[in-house]
Amino acid sequence: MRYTQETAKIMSKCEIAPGVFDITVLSPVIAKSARAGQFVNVLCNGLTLRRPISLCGFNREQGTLRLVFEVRGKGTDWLSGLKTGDRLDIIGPLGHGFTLYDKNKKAVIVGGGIGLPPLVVLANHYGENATVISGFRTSSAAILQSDLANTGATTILCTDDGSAGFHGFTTQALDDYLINNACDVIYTCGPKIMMRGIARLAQENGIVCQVSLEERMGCGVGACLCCVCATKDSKGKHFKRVCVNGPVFMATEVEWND
Amino acid sequence: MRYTQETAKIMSKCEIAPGVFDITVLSPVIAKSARAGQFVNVLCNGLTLRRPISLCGFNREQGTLRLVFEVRGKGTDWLSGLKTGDRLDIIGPLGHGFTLYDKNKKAVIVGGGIGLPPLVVLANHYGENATVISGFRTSSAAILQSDLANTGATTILCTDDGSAGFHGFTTQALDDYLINNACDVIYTCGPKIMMRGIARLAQENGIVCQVSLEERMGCGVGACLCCVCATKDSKGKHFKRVCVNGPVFMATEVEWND
Amino acid sequence: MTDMSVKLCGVKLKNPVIAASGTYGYGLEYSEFYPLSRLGGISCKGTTLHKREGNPPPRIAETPSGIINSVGLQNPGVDEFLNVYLKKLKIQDIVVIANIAGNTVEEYCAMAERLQESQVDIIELNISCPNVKLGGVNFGTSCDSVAQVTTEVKNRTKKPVMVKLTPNVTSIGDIAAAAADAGADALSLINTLTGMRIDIRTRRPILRNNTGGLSGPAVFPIAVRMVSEVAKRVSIPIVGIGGIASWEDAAEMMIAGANAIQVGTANFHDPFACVKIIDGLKNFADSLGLKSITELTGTLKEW
Amino acid sequence: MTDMSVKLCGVKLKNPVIAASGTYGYGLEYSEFYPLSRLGGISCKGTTLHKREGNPPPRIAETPSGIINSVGLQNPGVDEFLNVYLKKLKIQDIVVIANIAGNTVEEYCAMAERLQESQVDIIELNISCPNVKLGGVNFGTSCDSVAQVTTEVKNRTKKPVMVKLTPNVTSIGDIAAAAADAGADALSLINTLTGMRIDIRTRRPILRNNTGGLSGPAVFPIAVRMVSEVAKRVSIPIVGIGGIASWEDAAEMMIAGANAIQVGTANFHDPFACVKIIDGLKNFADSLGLKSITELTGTLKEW
Ligand SMILES: Cc1cc2nc3c(=O)[nH]c(=O)nc-3n(C[C@H](O)[C@H](O)[C@H](O)COP(=O)(O)OP(=O)(O)OC[C@H]3O[C@@H](n4cnc5c(N)ncnc54)[C@H](O)[C@@H]3O)c2cc1C
Ligand SMILES: Cc1cc2nc3c(=O)[nH]c(=O)nc-3n(C[C@H](O)[C@H](O)[C@H](O)COP(=O)(O)OP(=O)(O)OC[C@H]3O[C@@H](n4cnc5c(N)ncnc54)[C@H](O)[C@@H]3O)c2cc1C
Ligand SMILES: Cc1cc2nc3c(=O)[nH]c(=O)nc-3n(C[C@H](O)[C@H](O)[C@H](O)COP(=O)(O)O)c2cc1C
Ligand SMILES: Cc1cc2nc3c(=O)[nH]c(=O)nc-3n(C[C@H](O)[C@H](O)[C@H](O)COP(=O)(O)O)c2cc1C
Ligand code: FES
Ligand code: FES
Repeated sequence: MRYTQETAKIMSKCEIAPGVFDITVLSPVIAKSARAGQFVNVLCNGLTLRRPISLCGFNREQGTLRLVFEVRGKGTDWLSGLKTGDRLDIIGPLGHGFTLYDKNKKAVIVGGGIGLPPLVVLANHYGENATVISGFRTSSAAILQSDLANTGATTILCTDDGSAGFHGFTTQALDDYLINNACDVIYTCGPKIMMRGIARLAQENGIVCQVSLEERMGCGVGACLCCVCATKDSKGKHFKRVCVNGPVFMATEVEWND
Repeated sequence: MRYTQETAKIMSKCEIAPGVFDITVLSPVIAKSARAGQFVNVLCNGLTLRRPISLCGFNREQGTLRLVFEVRGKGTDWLSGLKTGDRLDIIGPLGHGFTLYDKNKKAVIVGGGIGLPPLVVLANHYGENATVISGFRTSSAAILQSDLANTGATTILCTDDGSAGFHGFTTQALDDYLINNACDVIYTCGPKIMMRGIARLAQENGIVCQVSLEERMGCGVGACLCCVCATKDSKGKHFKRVCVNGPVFMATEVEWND
Repeated sequence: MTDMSVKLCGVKLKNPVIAASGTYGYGLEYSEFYPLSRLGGISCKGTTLHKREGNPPPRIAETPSGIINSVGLQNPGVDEFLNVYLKKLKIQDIVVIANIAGNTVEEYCAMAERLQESQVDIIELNISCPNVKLGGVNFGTSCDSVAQVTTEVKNRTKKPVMVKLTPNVTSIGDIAAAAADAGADALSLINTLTGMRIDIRTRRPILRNNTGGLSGPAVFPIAVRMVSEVAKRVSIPIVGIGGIASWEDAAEMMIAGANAIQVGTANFHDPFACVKIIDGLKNFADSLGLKSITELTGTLKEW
Repeated sequence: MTDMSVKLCGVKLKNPVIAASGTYGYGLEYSEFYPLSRLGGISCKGTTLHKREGNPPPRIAETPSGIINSVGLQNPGVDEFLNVYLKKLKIQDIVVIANIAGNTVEEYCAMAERLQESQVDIIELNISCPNVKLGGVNFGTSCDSVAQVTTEVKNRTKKPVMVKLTPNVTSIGDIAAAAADAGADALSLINTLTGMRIDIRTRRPILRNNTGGLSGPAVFPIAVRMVSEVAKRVSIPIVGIGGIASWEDAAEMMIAGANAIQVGTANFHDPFACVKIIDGLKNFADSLGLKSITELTGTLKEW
């Protein structure tokens, strides 16, 4: 049985930026087999569909999962109201996560806004060989910067309004970075328009790039074909399921113009 | 504005018999104008329709309402899970309550099971001139007996299985009682079949009888005509609204054979 | 500051929010919560030529995000409506829509004539109530009968006639077009979808009438789809009804093509639903910088 | 101990709970939660003669107590279904229903012939999918076309044929009778109701296909009503579908007239929905002292 349903107890909860919450839940079975880039599907009170949330971290020994989410609508709003000790019905671990290479490879990790959480696990893996470029609207929206720094990774903070760090988009920052630095692999998660820009830069520079996509989901396990994204290969365009074929795809596989 | 919507804080809560809960809520505006036999309509999480619950008591000075309810389905189950300090969305005071006569009149008050709560207010009014006959399946289901005794009323407890008090139905107990005792008015609330029996006894003995009916409700305020019960008068059969024409009706007005 | 008023077949409503027929009585009960003058209008309880006692109880049951009802048009008849209730309503500065239902075309016509001289602002032809045996829903399910009753009623009255459509049909667009072609001044939709609930202990339908009409948030996506479908077929005003419970729902319905909306079941859930929707819509429209709330109507951008 | 098995047009199911087409793929994903052999059966994803890519995303949106979807029959085509998926399923001791959809009567027939020699137990004619342009829902909305496609398919195969009905019709009873008269071995209902949701910020439909099919608890009262209506019209077995999320719902549907039931959207909410429903039904039937679960079917006592 690859998938598990667990009633996970909330061990800690805090608001790390306005409207962004960081919770740790006890979910030993899922934690045991979780991998970078995977997600869980969370049941929210009164709603028919579960909400997919990426693993921002997992601790096999302690049996915990870390979830960082932004309040966007009814489901995440309800989630944000839970307290330590409350229980959450989750299924997981879901999805095909990031492909990790040798730790000595130079990885550039580019995250935008609430796309950052799944990337923390990558920074952990590559440590000092990772450079994390993260972009936010403004300084107060910035999250997870110390978590990233603690992995030993180099962090480059960008803000759209220049209120902190580099004044501009992550694509510009990546462009600048690649001029003077070696890079073996790029990982990205964030708004689609950003990922498309990152994917283009990766291609121009001939660097492997993995992107983590989002799509509205039904089952979350591959059965319903609701969550597809357009991909392409030599035979043409295909719809693949974000929940099992992804959420992580090779950037070159994604049909960005859809 | 006769009706008020209040977000009432739960001041106390306890389980007074298995599956029967007694809560006091702070609802000063409703408490101010509440009268015996009226009810409030309670919003339950996730449900479209409110649930009608009778006032088991109200305290104008403290601005509180007392609600006693039994878990019967989704709504009451949710209610039973609330804690002191939680808030409840209620509208009220609703309905046409009991007509009270002079305190010196001899009142017999007959309640069955979860029909008892609204009758406590009557016992309070008539005090030593009240006799309360209450019936339950079994002794462990008995509720509100000390509340009733504290009003000064004489209490006659009946159980269907004889596990406490009189072994038999409240109708028998009333029948016996009326042989040797004076009675000016009878009030009753409980299962329809019981109220029908009480109404018949009242009629046979020529005693005024007020009954508190239940029906599934939509609006609770008289607008939707969902909650009707069959009544009769010289002109024939009519459907009247339990929520505004009742819940209290004269027993003679009710079309029992419907 | 957005102008919230809308015109519905020549009648000016303060705002596009109307209380839906059958859920709001004659408004008097809800005037114990807030002044009725806050509303854009009220569609009164379905009225028949003669007094009706309606169906036996239970008349209502809860369903997931909805309810089913089988009131069956209990009402005091058109005369008492005019003499007692319309008078009480008309002193409250509110647009009044008379919702009428008949067993025959003649009954509809007789009522329309009776209303002609009244202070009623709009006549809503309820050809879609599923809870009466004769006529009722049958009128609403065929293009021919819809056209016929619409034409006949239009011939008997100068009041604007709004035809209320049932969703229990294969093609709501065809029915809508039939009503519009027959001269309807506006359309309102949807009425309830026929449903049933059963008590698994007793194995009896919960409603004494066996079936009832489904309303409430559960039907909202169906209503939005039907309104958008009808908006493509007709050019007369549309009043969107069905499951609207928040200002967001109201906005969605207007974007789909509604000129005004009605709120029914939501009143049971929250007696202040109508006023909350009005206030929410106003804030939304203000924040968008709309001159008039009518700018929302039919702005749907289909893919 | 109640015997939970039921017979559906000659095929024995362990219990009356079938996973609904399109919500359960070919079962392989859910076999990562529990063994598929627990189920009464599985209705596979709608299959077409040729591979289909389906509609562009987004394909799903949440609605009150429901969802709308516009997958549009993405599937690998009947050959791959037979060669790859049916094989994997058949080693798991489970009754397999092939749900087939065509653009033309000929396509339905060609698929039925292809399935004739396969290990498929029952063919479910999906004449009601609202998400394809050609054919699809159109077949399901007229008595004539329902009768025609049923007759033709029956002529090409000896497998039992179950016709799946759309609720988007004026009279489900008439359509059901047409299918039964044309030789259907069983009926399954309901498929989804056409609905729409709009993003009020962008004013675009949430689904890229604009409209989608509504399913989930919201539609349950409509499904129960339709099943009870159809049960009065036909004497062939009925599979009740629509909004079933608990064993109580399953029992209600059976009482209304269903011989078996399908569970769709509830799988998304709770991957263990089917097995919880099976266990709950079993306990209920045991507590009632039923010899066979079939004793529930059609025991509705109308008022
Ligand atoms: C694989 C994956 C991983 C994700 N990881 C995270 C994460 O770690 N942190 C985080 O904050 N968010 C994450 N998201 C986005 C998150 O799922 C949505 O923000 C959330 O579903 C919104 O639900 P809601 O009820 O608050 O919003 P509503 O808008 O009310 O949701 C309505 C429906 O749309 C769906 N939906 C809305 N937005 C999205 C979206 N962006 N992607 C997919 N479905 C959506 C919901 O699931 C729901 O079905 C992830 C999404 C996916 C697909
Ligand atoms: C005027 C009035 C006063 C009442 N006072 C009390 C009280 O003081 N204490 C108490 O325990 N109960 C009281 N009841 C009954 C109480 O309203 C129901 O037990 C409750 O609504 C059940 O809701 P549920 O969600 O738990 O059950 P469900 O069966 O899930 O409810 C489904 C629907 O049926 C309605 N319903 C179910 N049973 C009844 C019923 N007996 N009467 C009316 N509607 C019903 C519900 O309101 C809801 O709309 C009163 C009912 C009425 C009409
Ligand atoms: C209890 C009740 C009674 C109704 N009576 C009528 C009626 O008399 N005439 C009518 O046209 N519609 C009637 N309706 C339908 C509503 O006006 C409305 O079309 C429907 O409920 C859908 O809207 P909603 O989901 O906002 O309730 C009634 C609905 C309910 C719930
Ligand atoms: C995502 C999704 C895909 C579906 N695909 C099919 C299909 O391919 N063929 C079919 O006959 N029905 C299909 N259906 C309809 C379901 O089988 C079922 O009839 C409907 O969803 C109602 O049941 P439910 O409320 O339990 O989901 C689909 C439903 C959903 C939600
Ligand atoms: S969500 Fe069902 S296949 Fe991905
Ligand atoms: S509940 Fe609406 S009239 Fe009584």
